[in-house]
Amino acid sequence: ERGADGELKIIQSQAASTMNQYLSSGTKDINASSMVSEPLASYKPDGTLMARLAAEIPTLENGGVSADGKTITWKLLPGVKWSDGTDFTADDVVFTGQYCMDPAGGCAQLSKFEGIEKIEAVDPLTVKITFLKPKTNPYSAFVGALAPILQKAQFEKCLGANASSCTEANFKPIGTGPFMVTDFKTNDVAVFEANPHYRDPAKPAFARATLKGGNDAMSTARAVMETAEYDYGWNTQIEPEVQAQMIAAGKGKFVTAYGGLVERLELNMTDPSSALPEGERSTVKHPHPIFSDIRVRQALSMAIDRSLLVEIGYGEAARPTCNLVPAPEMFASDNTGCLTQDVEGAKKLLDEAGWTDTDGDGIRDKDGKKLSLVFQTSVNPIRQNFQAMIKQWWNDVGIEVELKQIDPSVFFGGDAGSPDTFQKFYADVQMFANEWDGTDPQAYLAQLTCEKAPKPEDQWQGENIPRFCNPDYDALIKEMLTTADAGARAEQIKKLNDMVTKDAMVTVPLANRARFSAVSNTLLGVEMNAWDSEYWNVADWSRAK
Amino acid sequence: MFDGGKRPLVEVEGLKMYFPITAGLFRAKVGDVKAVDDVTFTIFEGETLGLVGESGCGKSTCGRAVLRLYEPTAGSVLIDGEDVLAAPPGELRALRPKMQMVFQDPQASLNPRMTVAGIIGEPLDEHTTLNRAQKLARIYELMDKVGLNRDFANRYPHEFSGGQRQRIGIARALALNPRFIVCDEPIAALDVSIQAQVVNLLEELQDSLGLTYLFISHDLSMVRHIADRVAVMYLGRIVELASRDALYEAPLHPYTQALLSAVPEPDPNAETTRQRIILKGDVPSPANPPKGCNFCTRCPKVMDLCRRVEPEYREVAPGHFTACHLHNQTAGQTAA
Amino acid sequence: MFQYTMRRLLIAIPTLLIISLVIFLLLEAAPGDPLGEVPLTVPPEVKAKMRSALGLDAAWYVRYFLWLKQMFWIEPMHLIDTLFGTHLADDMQRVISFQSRQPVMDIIAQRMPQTLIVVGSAYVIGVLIAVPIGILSAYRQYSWFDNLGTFISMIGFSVPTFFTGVVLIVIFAVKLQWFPMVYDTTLQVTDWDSFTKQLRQMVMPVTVLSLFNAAQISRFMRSSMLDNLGQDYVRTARAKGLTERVVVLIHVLRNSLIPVVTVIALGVPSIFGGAIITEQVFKVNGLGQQLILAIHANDLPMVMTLTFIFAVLIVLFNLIADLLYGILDPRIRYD
Amino acid sequence: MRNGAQPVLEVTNLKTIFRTRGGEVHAVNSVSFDLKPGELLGVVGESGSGKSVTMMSLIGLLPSPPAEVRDGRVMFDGLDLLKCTPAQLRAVRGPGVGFIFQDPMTSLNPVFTVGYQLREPLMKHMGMTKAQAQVRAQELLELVGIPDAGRRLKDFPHQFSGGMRQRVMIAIALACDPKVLIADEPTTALDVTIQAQILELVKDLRQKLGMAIVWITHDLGVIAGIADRIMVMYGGQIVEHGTVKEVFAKPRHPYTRALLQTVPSVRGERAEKLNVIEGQPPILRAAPTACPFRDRCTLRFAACDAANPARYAVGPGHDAACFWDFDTDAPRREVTETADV
Amino acid sequence: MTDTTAAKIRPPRNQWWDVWDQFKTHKGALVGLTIFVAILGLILIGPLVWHIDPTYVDFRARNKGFSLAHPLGTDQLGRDLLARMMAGGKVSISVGLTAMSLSIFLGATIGVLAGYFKRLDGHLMRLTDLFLALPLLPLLLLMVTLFRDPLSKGFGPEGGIFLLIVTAIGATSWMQTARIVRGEVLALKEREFVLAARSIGTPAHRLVLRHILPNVMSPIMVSATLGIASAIITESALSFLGLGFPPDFPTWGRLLFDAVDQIQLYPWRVILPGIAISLTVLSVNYIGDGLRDALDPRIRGR
Ligand SMILES: Nc1ncnc2c1ncn2[C@@H]1O[C@H](COP(=O)(O)OP(=O)(O)OP(=O)(O)O)[C@@H](O)[C@H]1O
Ligand SMILES: Nc1ncnc2c1ncn2[C@@H]1O[C@H](COP(=O)(O)OP(=O)(O)OP(=O)(O)O)[C@@H](O)[C@H]1O
Ligand SMILES: [Mg+2]
Ligand SMILES: [Mg+2]
Repeated sequence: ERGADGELKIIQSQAASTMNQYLSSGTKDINASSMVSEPLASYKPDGTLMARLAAEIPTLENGGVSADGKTITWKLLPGVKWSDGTDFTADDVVFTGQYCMDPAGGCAQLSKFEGIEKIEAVDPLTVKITFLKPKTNPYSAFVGALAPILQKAQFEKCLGANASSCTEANFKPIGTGPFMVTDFKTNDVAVFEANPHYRDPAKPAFARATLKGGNDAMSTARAVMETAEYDYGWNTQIEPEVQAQMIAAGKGKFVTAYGGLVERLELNMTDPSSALPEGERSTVKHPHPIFSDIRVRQALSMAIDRSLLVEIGYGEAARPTCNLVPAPEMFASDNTGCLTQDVEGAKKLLDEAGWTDTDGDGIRDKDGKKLSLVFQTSVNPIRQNFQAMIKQWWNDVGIEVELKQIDPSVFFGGDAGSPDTFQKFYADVQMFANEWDGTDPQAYLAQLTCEKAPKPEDQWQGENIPRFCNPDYDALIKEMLTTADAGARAEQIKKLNDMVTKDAMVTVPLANRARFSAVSNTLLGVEMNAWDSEYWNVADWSRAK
Repeated sequence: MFDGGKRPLVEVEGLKMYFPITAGLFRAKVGDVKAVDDVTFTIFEGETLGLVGESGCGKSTCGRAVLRLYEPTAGSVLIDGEDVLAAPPGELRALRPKMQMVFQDPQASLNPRMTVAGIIGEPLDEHTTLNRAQKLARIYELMDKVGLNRDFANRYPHEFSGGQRQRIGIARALALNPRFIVCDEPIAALDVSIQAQVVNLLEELQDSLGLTYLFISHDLSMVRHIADRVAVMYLGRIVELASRDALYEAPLHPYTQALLSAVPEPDPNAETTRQRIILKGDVPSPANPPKGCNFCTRCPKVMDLCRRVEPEYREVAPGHFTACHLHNQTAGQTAA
Repeated sequence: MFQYTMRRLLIAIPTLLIISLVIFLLLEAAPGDPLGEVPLTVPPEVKAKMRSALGLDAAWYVRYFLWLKQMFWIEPMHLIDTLFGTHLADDMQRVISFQSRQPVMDIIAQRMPQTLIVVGSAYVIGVLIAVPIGILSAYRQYSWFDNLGTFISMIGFSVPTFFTGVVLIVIFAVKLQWFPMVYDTTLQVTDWDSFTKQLRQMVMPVTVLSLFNAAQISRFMRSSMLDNLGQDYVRTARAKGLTERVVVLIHVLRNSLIPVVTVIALGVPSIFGGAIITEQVFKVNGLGQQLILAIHANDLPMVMTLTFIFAVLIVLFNLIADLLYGILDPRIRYD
Repeated sequence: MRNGAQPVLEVTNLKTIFRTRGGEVHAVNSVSFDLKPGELLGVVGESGSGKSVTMMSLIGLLPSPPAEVRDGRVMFDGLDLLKCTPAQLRAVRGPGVGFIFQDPMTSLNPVFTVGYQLREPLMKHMGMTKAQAQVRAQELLELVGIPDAGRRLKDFPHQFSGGMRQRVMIAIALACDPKVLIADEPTTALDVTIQAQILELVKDLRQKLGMAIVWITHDLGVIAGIADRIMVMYGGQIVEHGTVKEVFAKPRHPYTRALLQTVPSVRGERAEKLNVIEGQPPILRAAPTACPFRDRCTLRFAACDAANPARYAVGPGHDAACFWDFDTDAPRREVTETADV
Repeated sequence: MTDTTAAKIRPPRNQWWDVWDQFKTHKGALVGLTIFVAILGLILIGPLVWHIDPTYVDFRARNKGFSLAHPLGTDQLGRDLLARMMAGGKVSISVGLTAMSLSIFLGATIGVLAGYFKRLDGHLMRLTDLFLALPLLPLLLLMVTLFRDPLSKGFGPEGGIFLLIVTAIGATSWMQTARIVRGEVLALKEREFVLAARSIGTPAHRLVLRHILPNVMSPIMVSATLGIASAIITESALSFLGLGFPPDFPTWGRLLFDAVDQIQLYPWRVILPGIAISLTVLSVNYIGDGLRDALDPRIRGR
């Protein structure tokens, strides 16, 4: 029964800064607004699609997707109302497309609307999307928590350049979801009430919800697991031992869901030496003097004990992996060769590569040059532990390592003026984690083509961070763009994955990180989802009696 | 006595020292504290000029301005023929050895963190090129001269009694063989039984070294003892200046008369019979002196004239100067 | 006094202008981009448009003067509008946060209450604890009480608040479950129940902060009391046959409070600055936390405005401290 | 006539020490004296001779620690002040014994108005209401000769000149009509003209109020003018005591003699050279076992090192603590006799 | 009489001996000094005896309690805590000492100049006010972001950040000292011995060095001891805000901060650095108390 269970209290390790996903890519904000706004379809925990505001998922079979792959037609669920009581219609969907595709709007989810020619309302309950080119994966716009529908009436005045200054709308969007915002304090707290017009009259079970921003994972976890002040704690990535201690408190449990998030090392294939002139550092003009030899790269990977890394760093929140694309199941390669540490093998490979310790200082050298690496990552306690451990292992095989930590806002900030961004990669090795949106990693893998290597000409905005370049790989990516068959696509993905990891070792996957959150024992109905918002089924959550 | 035969060493002419008073939004100058207002006197070589007056009347300021430790507002000071007030900084420094000062508070005038040797040696460091041994010899010589045990050279000021400290201050002043010393209440902070020691020392030194003193004090009996001529200050001005005997036996200015009569005498018989002139009220502020004669607010013999016209400072008898309307006629007569 | 105040205020104007310029230039010089958070998928042209929408393509001095105008002209007018329902500033651009695109002043107004309540009451309580402790330890100098007080205040001084905060949380929120560890900023005090709730959630952050404040102020109080206990007028008061209570609590205290009150006044701006660390630990999410967030997000208008307000408060309370000194101490005349 | 009266204050064998880091300081040693009603007792002695400490010991005004009154008896109004409870003592301070301190600049509380500080003892000891106290305070200020008293009650001490502050101090001390007024160097910090004003005032007040006064000073001249009896202190002891006329005419202690000779005069003969008491005052590290003045004394002989001289009577109401007999210009007989034993 | 001519002339004695004599009589200060010297000894000599590298990761010895091999146990990576405490102490105390020296140097210089030279007073005090009104945290943050790189290039990552932190703390904490010193100098300037020196013709710079500076030593010393403490604490607060030393670089503040999460599991990991900081701060403060007494000639004179 709606509203019977009182208040739902959620704490997030980061507070939401807006309720409009289109203006933010932060998961904190996406989670928050998913309580209010809904897409046409969303992903289930297993990665498959489920209809939400759509009556059904359009497919080739039911004619929703045209045979040439150039259109997709969504039938909307009838009788859906906005939380202000007005009807939800195809116009709202069309408007949302217009809103995000406005070139002046700075829509954060623009990529979801890539390749769309037009969106039109066929009738009040039918929306047709036409693509410029045939699309192998047409489920992008209006699918998933990143691309929900906005109410036209509310956002009409917020098109283009006005988008970000529509604070009232951005902070209190009218949605079709189970809750509606009553109070929003940016970067602090959002307060919700059950949507009186929600389509299922029995849901949500909670009358109110609060979404508080904590400031760190530790206290977020503690507020759920130890003091039980909160029912749900988003992103409680804490040390494994502390995890165990909190579980022992018996007030809640941790839930995990594995998506594509992989913590990995990236090896710079170009020379980051500061001796090079600015503008040529870390560009394809100069291949890396050490990593050009694949045996060195392999040795680096072999020296690492991934299970120990995970045990110490993540505990239940990650598992060792050798893949760049570890999930969903159908795309994951069966690559497990890296999981056992092989120190001797690593040493042998380095010997073979000609790196030997000639002067007896414990560090290998070749042609008078020491085997010495700069290893950078963002400031983050777990990453620093990883750095220390990896440094130790590499030291053990005779490699000197200098560690460097960079403030995350700088490291990931993308500022072309800063020497410390991960794109500039002014280091030999760097560590970070990345994943893709939705379930299909095609675009993600396409980032590693030769021409996507970051370079000064385009403000270092490329995504091919290791500057990997293999014509075969690029060819396979092209081929994939025209492959529609699911089975074949899966094979191609596995192949691409192996090419960058096992074969080339430019990306050294370490661990597949899970979404890791804390749930109080009194909260029922939580189903972790790695492909959508964690609150995707918040309408079904209820309080244990 | 000290008539024209002696050579004037210090000639002070129209010395004024005003401290500005600021007020208002932009700290504009709205007036002056006339600490020393148009003071003229001469000190002859080898003599002691006593300068007496109540607290705050400008004695110290006058002494300091003479040595140009303050930058006076107006006037001229000739010491041994050289104009101290006009000298540029470099020359002034060269003039310093000639004129020295002994301060009121022997505790405060010695740097608590320097040894006696350091304190006495400082002027030597500044103005001579003696080597260590010579310097030490000179320091010992000075200590002997002022009656300090040589053992004390490495002690700190706090380890001495007040009288001994004042000796250190005197030794410092003597280090450069000055001709002229301003003694700014050198005994005021000392105990009665010790005052005499210091005064005797100063007298001995004057005799042996031919020093010239400006002896500032508010202790009239001590001034009577040490000074050859005495100047009385009131509110920034000299109201009377005369030879010691003339001043103590026949003071002309009502203020001097009151001052002298107020000094108690350690003789019970005399005390019971003595008639005091009790002045009423307090000294006006030098920032806002009364119109006319400065002393008109407290003067027992005040006349109407006094409140309007400032009396002229003039010689009413040979070597006897005063600024009082009561003595104007006589002055006029002698002048005529 | 009035003239003195006016003069100080006049001097404050250029000082504050220089401060604002210094802050602005520093922020300008700092690397980092307000669009840093915009996803990499957004094409450069769009980014350029967003940049110009933020006014970032103008020269720095243009933006500086714009900020000055917004801060000193539009914002006050807006305030008048909201107070009196006029429409002076209707179409004028207020100072807008890059981060949330909300008027900076609105965010500040939103966060001010929790900061004032928590940090402010911690300050008041700190002072209330510190004064008696200072008095007693000076009166009984070198007694066990004094030594203990010295020791504790030094500890309070030397232990970071993030440590004390967590210790309190572990003991009182986790183990004993007496107080909540997360501060609820949405709580409205309407009845007794919500009042006790508010009290409960304030206990820990306020304790941490007031201990820290008390440690400092009690030191000042003590030394000021010691200075005055040795004064001659104390002997006079005793010679009049007054009781020790009157001597210490009226004669000495009144004098000792003069410097302490000014120290206390000087500390007031720090209330508005928020206690960054304590706010983080207890999730008070007040102005201190906002400042940190804004700095990390390169939210120039927010940082600029917050720091400037802070500077104004410091200058203001410096003046207030001086004036208080003049009021409390009849010997001081400002003119 | 005064000799017959019962003393209001009788001090016997007072000993006060200070505990300092360097050890004990015996500031006051076996001091005995008395004070008759309406009498003015002058106390002189050089700095550090224990004048202030003696007087403050009487009514417990010394800070303790470091001060400690070791021994003695202070009879006031049939009460031994040294054995009083703090409350009894407080009742004596003010109505019993008034105190004027040396430094008028610091002895008044700078943050309270003069009126407040005057009313305080009135309300505490005389049971007056605020309004009554106000009236009385004004009278007191008028009594000590401050013009426009009613208005000046609202002023703060810093608005008064040094002389006027000292008058305020006197007014405070007089507020409760004390039987005994102790004035600790009340004019030392003042100029001669102001000092003359205050002396006149005190003479005046004495006539009007008839209280007994102890007047501490360095200045023999002051004593000569106003005191009935004089007490000379040296090294924490009373070395000579007698009527003013006697002592000034026939000083019977070498210290008193030297003191009288060191002071130059504004009127009498001008000495060519001032007499000097050479040497330093004694450091009072231990209770004295010998004459404290012996190191500076020109008449020193063996007995001076052997014992601390008692106060020998040398004339009517005149005694001196010296082994030398100035009448015969030889050591006292008592000394030679005991030395024989 | 008083002269004891028999005694030989005392050899010139450095006034610091007198200071020490007085200092010795202050019990608290003596205890503080002992503790501080012990801490310094541990930090400086300790690593010569205890050879374990504070960054050495020993996977077999993770999360060990107190043992002979690891007297203070190990952390979650098996790094020896004793070694880390010693290394951390070296950094924390050097930060404290250097930042304090810088702030004292700035504060004393500006205070003396402002107090002594009337012409400079207004300007310097305005500058002090300006610094006082500048919000500290953004300033620190900006300094860190602006200069971290150039400095790391020049002095290595640790050296660079060390310089940066020390400068940042030093440059933002001198104002109090400057004010106190200025006040003292203003009063001192009116003292007669300064006038005496001027009457000798001592030039300004020597006057400042010889007469003014030694006499403002006591307040400077007091600010100095407080400065060490607050610099150590500021460094730990910076660590908390992610602005301090690199996270793998041990300092006491960082060790404390890192261990706070495990306070329930391994309380000693929090308590040990906490105690180290508190002990240092306490001992330095007591030393400061003693020094103040010892440097005050009035007290020393007794
Ligand atoms: N630096 C100054 N600024 C303003 N006024 C000053 C200054 N120095 C002295 N005065 C004023 O000048 C007047 C004369 O002061 P001065 O010190 O010369 O008096 P004095 O006769 O030496 O008094 P005392 O006997 O107390 O030493 C006083 O009113 C004093 O307040
Ligand atoms: N608080 C104290 N601690 C230690 N010794 C003290 C203290 N107060 C006074 N004394 C000592 O007691 C002795 C007597 O001091 P007292 O103040 O009575 O002298 P005095 O005769 O009043 O001198 P003055 O004329 O300077 O006032 C001195 O030797 C002094 O050093
Ligand atoms: Mg003077
Ligand atoms: Mg005394």
